[in-house]
Amino acid sequence: MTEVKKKLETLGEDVLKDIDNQKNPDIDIPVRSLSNVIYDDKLKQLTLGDKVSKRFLFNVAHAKPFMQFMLIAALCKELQEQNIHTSLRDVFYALKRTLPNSDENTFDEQNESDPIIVDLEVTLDVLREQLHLNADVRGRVVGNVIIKDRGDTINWSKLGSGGWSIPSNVEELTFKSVDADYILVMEKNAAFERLHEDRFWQKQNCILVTTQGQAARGPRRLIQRLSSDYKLPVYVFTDADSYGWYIYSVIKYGSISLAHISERLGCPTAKFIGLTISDIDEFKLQGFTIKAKEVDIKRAHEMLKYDWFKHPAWQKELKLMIERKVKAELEALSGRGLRFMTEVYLPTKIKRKDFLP
Amino acid sequence: MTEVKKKLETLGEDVLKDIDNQKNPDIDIPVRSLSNVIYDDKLKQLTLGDKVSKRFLFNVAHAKPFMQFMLIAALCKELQEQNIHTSLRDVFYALKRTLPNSDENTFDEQNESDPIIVDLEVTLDVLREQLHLNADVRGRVVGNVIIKDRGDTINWSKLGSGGWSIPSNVEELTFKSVDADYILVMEKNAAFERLHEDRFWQKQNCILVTTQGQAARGPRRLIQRLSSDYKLPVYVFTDADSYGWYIYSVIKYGSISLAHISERLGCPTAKFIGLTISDIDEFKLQGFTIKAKEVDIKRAHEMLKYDWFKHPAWQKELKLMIERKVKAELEALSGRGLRFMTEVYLPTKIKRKDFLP
Amino acid sequence: MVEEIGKTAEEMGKEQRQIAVSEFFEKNRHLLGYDNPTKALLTVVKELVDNSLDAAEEARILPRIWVEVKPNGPDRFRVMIKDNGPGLVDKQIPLALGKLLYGSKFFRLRQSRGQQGIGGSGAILYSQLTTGKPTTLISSTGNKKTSHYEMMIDVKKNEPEIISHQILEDGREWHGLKVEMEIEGRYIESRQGIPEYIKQVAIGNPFAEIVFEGPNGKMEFPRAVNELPPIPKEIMPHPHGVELGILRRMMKSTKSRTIASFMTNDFSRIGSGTANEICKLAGIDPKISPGRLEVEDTEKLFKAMQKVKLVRPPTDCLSPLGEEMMVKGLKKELYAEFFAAVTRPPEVYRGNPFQIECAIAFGGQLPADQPIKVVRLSNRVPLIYQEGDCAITKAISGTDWKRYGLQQSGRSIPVGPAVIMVHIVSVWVPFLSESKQAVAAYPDIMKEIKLSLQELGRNLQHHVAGKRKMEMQQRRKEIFDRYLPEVANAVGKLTNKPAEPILNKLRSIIKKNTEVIVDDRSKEEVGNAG
Amino acid sequence: MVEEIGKTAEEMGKEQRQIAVSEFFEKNRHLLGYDNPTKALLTVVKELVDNSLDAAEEARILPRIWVEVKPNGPDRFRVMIKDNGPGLVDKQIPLALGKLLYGSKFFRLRQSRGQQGIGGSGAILYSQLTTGKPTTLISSTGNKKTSHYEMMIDVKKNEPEIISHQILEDGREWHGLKVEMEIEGRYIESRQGIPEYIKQVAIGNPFAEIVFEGPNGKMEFPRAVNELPPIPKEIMPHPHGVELGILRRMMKSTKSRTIASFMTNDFSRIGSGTANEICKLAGIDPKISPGRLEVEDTEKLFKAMQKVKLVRPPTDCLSPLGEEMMVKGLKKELYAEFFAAVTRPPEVYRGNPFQIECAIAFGGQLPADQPIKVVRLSNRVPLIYQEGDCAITKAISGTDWKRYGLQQSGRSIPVGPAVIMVHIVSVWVPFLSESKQAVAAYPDIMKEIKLSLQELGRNLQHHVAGKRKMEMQQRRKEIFDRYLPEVANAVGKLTNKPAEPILNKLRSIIKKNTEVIVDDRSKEEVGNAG
Repeated sequence: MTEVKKKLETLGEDVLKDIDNQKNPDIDIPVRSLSNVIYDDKLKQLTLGDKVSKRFLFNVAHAKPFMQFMLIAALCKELQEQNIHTSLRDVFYALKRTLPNSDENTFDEQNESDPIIVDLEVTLDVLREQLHLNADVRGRVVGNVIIKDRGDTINWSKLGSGGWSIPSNVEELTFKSVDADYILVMEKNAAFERLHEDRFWQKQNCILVTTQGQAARGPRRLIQRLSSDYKLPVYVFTDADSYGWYIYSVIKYGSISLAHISERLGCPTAKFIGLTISDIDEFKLQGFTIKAKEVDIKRAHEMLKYDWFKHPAWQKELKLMIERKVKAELEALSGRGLRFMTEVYLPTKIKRKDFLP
Repeated sequence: MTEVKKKLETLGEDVLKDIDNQKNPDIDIPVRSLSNVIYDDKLKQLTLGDKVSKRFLFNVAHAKPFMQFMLIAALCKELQEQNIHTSLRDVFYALKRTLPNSDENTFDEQNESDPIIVDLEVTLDVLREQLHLNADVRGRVVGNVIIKDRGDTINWSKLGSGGWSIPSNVEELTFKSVDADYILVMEKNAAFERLHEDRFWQKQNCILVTTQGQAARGPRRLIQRLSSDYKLPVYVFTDADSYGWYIYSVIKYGSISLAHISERLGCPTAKFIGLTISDIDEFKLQGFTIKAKEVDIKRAHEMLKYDWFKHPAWQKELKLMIERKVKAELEALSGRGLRFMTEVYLPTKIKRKDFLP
Repeated sequence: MVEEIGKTAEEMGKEQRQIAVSEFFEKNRHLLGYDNPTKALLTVVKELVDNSLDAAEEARILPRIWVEVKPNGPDRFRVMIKDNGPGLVDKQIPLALGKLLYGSKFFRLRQSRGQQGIGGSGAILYSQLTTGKPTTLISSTGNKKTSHYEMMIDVKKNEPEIISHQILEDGREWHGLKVEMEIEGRYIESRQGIPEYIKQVAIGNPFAEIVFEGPNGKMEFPRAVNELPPIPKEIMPHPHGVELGILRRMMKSTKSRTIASFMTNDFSRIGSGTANEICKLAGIDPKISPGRLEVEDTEKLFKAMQKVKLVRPPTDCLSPLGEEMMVKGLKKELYAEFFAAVTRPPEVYRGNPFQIECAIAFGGQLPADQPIKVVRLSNRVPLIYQEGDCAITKAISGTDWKRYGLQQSGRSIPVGPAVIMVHIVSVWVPFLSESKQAVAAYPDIMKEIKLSLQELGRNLQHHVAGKRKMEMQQRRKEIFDRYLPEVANAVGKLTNKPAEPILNKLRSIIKKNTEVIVDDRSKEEVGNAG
Repeated sequence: MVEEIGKTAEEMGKEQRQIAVSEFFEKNRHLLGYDNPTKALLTVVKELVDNSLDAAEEARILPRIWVEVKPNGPDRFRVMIKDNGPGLVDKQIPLALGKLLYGSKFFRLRQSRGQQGIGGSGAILYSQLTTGKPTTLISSTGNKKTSHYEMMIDVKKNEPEIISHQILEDGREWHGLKVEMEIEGRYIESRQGIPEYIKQVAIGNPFAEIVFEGPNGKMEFPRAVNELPPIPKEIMPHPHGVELGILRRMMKSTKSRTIASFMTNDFSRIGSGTANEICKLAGIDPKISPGRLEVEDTEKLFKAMQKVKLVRPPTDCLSPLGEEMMVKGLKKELYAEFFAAVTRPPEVYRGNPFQIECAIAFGGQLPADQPIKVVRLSNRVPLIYQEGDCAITKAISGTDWKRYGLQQSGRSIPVGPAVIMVHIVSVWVPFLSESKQAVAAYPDIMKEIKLSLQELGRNLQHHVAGKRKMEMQQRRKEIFDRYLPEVANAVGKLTNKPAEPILNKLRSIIKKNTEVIVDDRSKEEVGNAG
């Protein structure tokens, strides 16, 4: 019996014990909000505190999430038994149905089942992947790397224009050969395609990763494994705005919502290559910026308070953004020429070692 | 000079001639709305009629799209000259800026530049790919196929769990070996992952393609090339609702909005494998359906009138949907068991040749 | 232009003359409710039904009223109202109905429906104006003789004009009055139509039996109560309700010899002690003759009368329906699940006693998604028009019904399955116009209506809350019923045990422990692990 | 209980008696506008100012009116109105002001402010009711003698009660009337206050000079026009405006010997040809005596009179302000950028001629973010209360102002920097109540008001559109200025030519050809290729 299956059975037995004793069954779920997230400055990691919330079956406000929690737990046990991997979306659909004699569904939207899956993860202290649940696939990679996955040998430098889609579960892949000086991680697919077409990875001897937005678990774990196994520096390249910078911080320290697995996903050695608000002046991007929205400014104000953004360099950038009410996207560099990013911006930054911590 | 570059220059010269003659410059743009789309029952294709709309520079309502059109044309000429390929999003960002002495942008959103790019395509009668513009990348494929792309040899059966990301431009790839009895195209990534994990393509000796929603050009062209070069039947597998069925019709006949390139993208031999409303009863999915929304019903009413949905079998399905106000997603099959789709539904349908035209 | 030379004062003076009140109202018929054919038809029915009810009540007869409205050509109707009241003495018939501002009720401080002596004669005026035809009046006082009149009104003189008259010694037992006239009108079945009006009369007068035969058939409204409300008594004016001008006039025409006796005789609630107190306060000799008082002294006396503390006016001049009768009235005409009524104690406005009562019918077959229906009654007479201007409507809109369980957006009529009836009872209901369709929103009256509605609202809220609590408990039970099989199944799968026994155990937790399921709806509790 | 034995018909009959009209109105004073102290103060001023303006106009004197309202104790005011009118002949003074329903205007078909002979006497009635004091009346006809009266009204009899009377041979040149009384009232400065009322009087009567001295100081409203509107003429009733009942009465009291001459003499717009046509249509001998006609024949005659085509009633009985005078009235009191006025041709409602005119002041210093101000005038008298019920307000709300350039949500008063004045002129303005504050919304009248407002709206829209067109042209130019460098650049890149000369050529297209840039905003044109 797998460890995960054992944990799921124990969960069931605890509830059953309450039922047998005719008590109101409850589950202790660790709290995942900011109030229970601790930034460990030594480890450079966000970790979860020890606050828990109790969820009761016989409480009108708790009853439905309690039921949903048990449904997901039971499905996960099935996945273990049948050795099926499936997606979050599949879980939602596999469990979604209308309850008898009502017009109420077990789940109405996927955004109802997703957080309960995280509840289950943190409650059992297991990785989602161990539950056989794949996150949505997002992220691509290219570079002089050969890997083995599910018995296939895959050369990341020989996959045509598309690159390799990073799967959600990279635990089982192995690296055959890695020939690179650093890893360049970028938020945007468009930048990735530009650099790929310009063969930046060949010229610079690096690995290019795009997270396509907020980094999913697969790419994060992949970056962490590559950088720690092969001691490769990681440079993160995002828009100059609070959201882009937060993407960087998640890659480096972990996220508030997944603080319970920061140690497996975080990459504390990562550095920030750009864009910064200071870059706007430095690289003459003034004509290609965008007005920051209310939400951007609000987010920046929140981030000013996060322990892991207390470094003066970051405080300066955040304040600059708030003050100038401006942001810049990676594509702003195209305003200076379609190859400005490839030929000027990135080489300059790397040469100068002009990174933010 | 490439043919495309020539066409772009001619466009510029025509406008310049008007300016030199102090006339109000105009461009003739073929109309792409339903009123100018013709269904050719013999060819099984949607094609564009000969209606054009005139766009003037000196007309308050036209001035901005006229300017935007010229900006995009000029950028496309640059792409030709520098031999750069770029994405629609890149075009948007490369051209987005605030006009001097105003708070107006050249383009506010990508959905402003995208239709103008199509305007340019139809006006010049060139493919987007010829303009060096890649559509957003969407769609994955797996199967016993070996191809060559940009000098790389890629084996679709050996790409681990992710499969091969279909690039937007598949014109230049060549097939080295194709070993399959048919192509199964599905709307949803979740179904693709299920079938892939269950090695459906190995067991059934077929090629699996997911379009991940409405089919992008790359997958459509890839399916068309595979099916016509290797005489492979194409079975399309979508949700049982008006949107799913429309995805099928686009793969088969082409779309209203891209009617001008149906002959290069359409796959007239494609057949529809499911889901149908009739399947709900046949495969006991009653418990896993969803109430159809107002928009679904409205869309179905529109489709009833389309020439290419006039076949009695389709009229029946559309009417059933309207009447029962119900729809079913692919994942509804998971309600009968996580492997019901792999082990029961698809094999049954294929064995019975239970397809819709 | 000759006309451009202005008239002199002398020329103007010669043109002046007296106008008869009947002429005035003929020209200003909208003041009496004859604005348009639809409203005119209703007004005729209303005035005559009011008169019939008043007469029967005063004679202590349980009223039975026949109303007929039959079309007679385009926009022409024959209207007939017949009652079982005391009837009219033969010689009184022309005066009572053929002369405007003639009646008995104007001078009395007592609650009644009509007050001004205009209702019946106004209808006849309207009939002759629009059809040129006389009105037929048939009456008997039960003396086995029946008077038959055909009558019009001489408008220039405000006098009855008798077209024909005969007394039949027919031996009939019937007593009562029958009025039949032809008028121009228009018949509608809507909210402001006659059927709705009569239905409201039936609700507000549950001791009356009414038969209505209209263009579209017959409707019968049976009696729900077999006794009349007590007859209201006449009272003397209360000092706090008298105005300075009226006081002066009373002092001139009184038969009392001294100020003190004037006050005790001609007012209610003044005893001799109080009379002396008032005189002392005003610095006036109580023995002086009222006719001799100077203007300044009258004003002092007036002020003293206002200042002195007095018992409130007697309220037996008022006869509210009472809570029981209101509920019976609503019950017999409406299918609802909950009824409540509130009768407030009498209050005083400008020295005139008045009383507010209200009742509600809620739920059942009443439509839930529309503004509630408001039945406005004034001395048992339904008010149909000018709803928006009426103090009753304003008080209902101005009450916060959300707290009592009805929907309401801003200050508007609430929405919900309810009919609210508000009844204002007074010796003198202040209307906005002579057509008597809207109660003036004086603060004292508004306050009382609002208080009564709030009390009614609390009753309603009690009912709704009880219902809601039961619904909530039911809903909770349903929720758990719905979720438990899922939980049992899941726990069974996790523990490799059959689901059925688990489900049974879960259900027994509910059964044993109902308070569990009505548990608080709190958020998940947060504590520290371990 | 003795009371529970009902009264008999005989007992009831004995209680009846006649009510004086003054008693009726004393009790129903809200019908005259004396609902509350605030409104009462305004009503007193309004009635007396109306009388003064009417008298001066009839005497063809440019009116000059002094109004004083001074506090005199809590809730007490002394009101004085003095005019330069013709004055009243000494012996007419008590009757004209001390008797209700006494006057000259009631019987005439001609436009005037007061009509019922109630205004002045009503004010006196209210004064004595609330203060017990007589009213002082001073008048001279310019004959160097001045009459002084102190007077009250005997309410039971509806007769003047003269307290003191003297004629001073003082040799004064003044002619006019001065009324001074004390009343209970409350003074406000808001929209329904006296200053606003007098301002509206000044707007609606730009030929009058008014000086107002209120509790908070003096305001002067100068004259803007130095001539009076033409004096309206009296007319005979128009056949289409007569009701059956009235026709019968006219036939009884006429001096004409034959039906034919009755019709030509006693009606306007009937010649002998038409008279014969009517008789033929009715099947009645035109030579018969009017008094002899049967009820049925009268009805036939009446119907024939309605059926026959007639010239509309003469309209010189109406005297609208006219477009020029309305604009002058608005201009002198409001700072706006645009003024327009519309006077509709006279129309007929129930045979009564009436005429609608309206005017607008727009823009300038008027507040843009509030509902527009509505000035309602009836025969030049501003209407202040009951705004919501008035046909004028309803017509304004019911007009679609969005198309004319004002904001409006649904059917409500539009929002924008505008004052709209609507004036209804008629021999008989139908009011909703005797307090004459709201015009009844009869379809014929509503239609005319709406037509006038639509015409006014088109004028406004023309103005607003012109303004907007200029703004639009400016905006268009800016748009092209903004886009042209981009287009020039792009065309330059496509054709490998420098951008500068292309830009210059593009700019010269605009300069040469401005109509290009005000081109239609049409969608792209669709045609067939080739």
